[in-house]
Amino acid sequence: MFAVVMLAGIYGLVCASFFVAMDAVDVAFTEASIGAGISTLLMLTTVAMTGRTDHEATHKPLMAFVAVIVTGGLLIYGTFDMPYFGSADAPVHQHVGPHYIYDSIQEIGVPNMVTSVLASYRGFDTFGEVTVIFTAGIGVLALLSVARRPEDDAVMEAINDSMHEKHLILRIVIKTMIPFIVLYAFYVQFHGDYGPGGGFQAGVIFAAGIILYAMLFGLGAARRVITQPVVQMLSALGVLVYGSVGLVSMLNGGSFLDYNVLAADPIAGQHLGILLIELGVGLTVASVMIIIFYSFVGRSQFQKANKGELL
Amino acid sequence: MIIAATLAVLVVMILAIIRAVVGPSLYDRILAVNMFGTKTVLLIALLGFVMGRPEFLDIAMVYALINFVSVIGVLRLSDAFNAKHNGPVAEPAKRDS
Amino acid sequence: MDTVLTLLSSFCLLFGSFLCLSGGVGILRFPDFYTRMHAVGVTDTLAAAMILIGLMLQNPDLLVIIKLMMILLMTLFISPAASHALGQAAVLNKLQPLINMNINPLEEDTSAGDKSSKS
Amino acid sequence: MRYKINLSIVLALFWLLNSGHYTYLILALGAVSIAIVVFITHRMDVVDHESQSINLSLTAPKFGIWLAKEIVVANLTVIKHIWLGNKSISPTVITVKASQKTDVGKVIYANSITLTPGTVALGLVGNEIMVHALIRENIEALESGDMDRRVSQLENS
Repeated sequence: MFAVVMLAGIYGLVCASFFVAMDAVDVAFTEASIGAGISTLLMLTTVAMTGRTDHEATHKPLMAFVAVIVTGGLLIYGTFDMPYFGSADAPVHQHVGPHYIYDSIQEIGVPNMVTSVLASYRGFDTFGEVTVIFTAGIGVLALLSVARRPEDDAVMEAINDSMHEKHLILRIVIKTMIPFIVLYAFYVQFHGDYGPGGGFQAGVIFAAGIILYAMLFGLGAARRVITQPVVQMLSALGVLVYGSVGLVSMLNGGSFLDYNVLAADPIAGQHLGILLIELGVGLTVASVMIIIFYSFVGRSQFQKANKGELL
Repeated sequence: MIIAATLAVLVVMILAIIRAVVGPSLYDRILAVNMFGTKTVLLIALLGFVMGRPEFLDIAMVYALINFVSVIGVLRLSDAFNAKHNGPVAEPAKRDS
Repeated sequence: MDTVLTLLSSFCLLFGSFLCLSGGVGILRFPDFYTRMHAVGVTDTLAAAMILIGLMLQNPDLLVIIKLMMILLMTLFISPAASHALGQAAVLNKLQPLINMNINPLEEDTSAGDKSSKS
Repeated sequence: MRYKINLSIVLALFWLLNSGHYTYLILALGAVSIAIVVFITHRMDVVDHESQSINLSLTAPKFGIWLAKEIVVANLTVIKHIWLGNKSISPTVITVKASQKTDVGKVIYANSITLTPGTVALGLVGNEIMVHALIRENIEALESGDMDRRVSQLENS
């Protein structure tokens, strides 16, 4: 099982390199942080919760393999109907693509086209995505959150102390790294207009910083730094910020999420709108990631505590 | 030259994957994945130059960070798995002189 | 001046590629986990440094050079910590190192192979 | 407090060097971000003498250059042995003493050992570092204590 998860992590890395090769920087960025980093970790925690060895397979692996081959073959056959890669008369290049590419600088005033498409032209879709993430956070909370007892915390404290002593090198290196990781998250957040980056990636990097801290100093310590109620509130706040930007633009006489009316000058309005909604996205993503991590790890520690085999 | 370096890094990545698949121990795999990650950082930096878009470097930097986080995470969790077998630190072999 | 820079950068890149490839061969060729760590160490330190320096010499843009330097510093800062953590975990879980195999061939049978932690 | 100010300065440099966009808006956002980061790290309690091992002293650059030279030499040795094959290596595990007084010093020493290929620090307990070496010559170089002395110098000055 472990090996499978590791290979999935490698797959994430390969994917991201592939996106880089295809010039899709922002996608690669997201894949790098989410696909290769966080999801590997979460899968591992899941494996830790459910047990490392799988049960005896009850179905025939050969059948599954054949099914996969057939489906894959059909899908590849399906691609024959698609226009050739990079062909100029593909439907993608006929529809709104040229408009986004050629006019976004004048209309939005943001050098990074992906950001303007994501946050402005497709603002509604992104709002939906943020809500999905928020819902996922709520779902995880509903399924996995456990009532914490104070004595558990005390036991965990003891373990974490031993972690410190055992990992002197890691402790010092990580202590030095954490401020830079967190600041880098903010940097990615606010430079989404100019280069690859934006709320999604920033949120994940921020969460990665916190997760790093939690892994070394223990979940209890991380929960004291950023408490559960605060994260829950922040995740809701993110969606709220996003939504309110839309509402304010409606109040100012535009349609929902039409940033042109946010300021006197349409470009400035777009700029402000994108900044704000990216902030909302970042808040939600970061806090939901942290919530998921807290719940997963808290749950597995809870299970272990119940079995009396805490490390 | 950059292309040559890119190819070299790609080859090394394939070698690392082979090691990750072959194993044999869990730590070999983690080592291979870690190496794969650091090579991806290089690859992205190189690709940025091949494409003439040096802002790729931001991604390379995030990679370096995320790679570190996941390796530490994997180790932490595998530590938890193997906790049962945990004993005193293995005796270092004496230098035979 | 330009030709000197180009030459230098080509040299750095080629040397870095060679080091990288050697490390890759090493990770396949060496007999056990601990020795493989050294091969990875090669690709993490000098190979990465050479390739990144080669790239630095190619680009006149100060911002890019600074970013490359940051990546380099970060690699040099992170990689020993990661290797150490990995090695320590392996030791704690009693993965036996292969020791002195060329000096005392009799020991080879007893200490060869990875005894613990099948994945 | 001194550490927090130091940290803020370093973070500000980090931001400025990375950013490349020096408009008022971005600079203001940067300042706010740094404030938040310092606040979070304060709550995490990670800002102290241990986390600021970099600005140790003026001898640090000298040590860096020496270490770089060592790394190059060690790399070439390891490469040679990779191509010579398994017959030429003699993996060994020993423990060496670290004579540094502080934790930071020991960590720098252990990391320097790991950074030079051919030797990897496997464990750091008390002031003993367990080292795995690829070939015997590496061990001898370590046992001569050159690196240990230099790291101690770094710590004292």
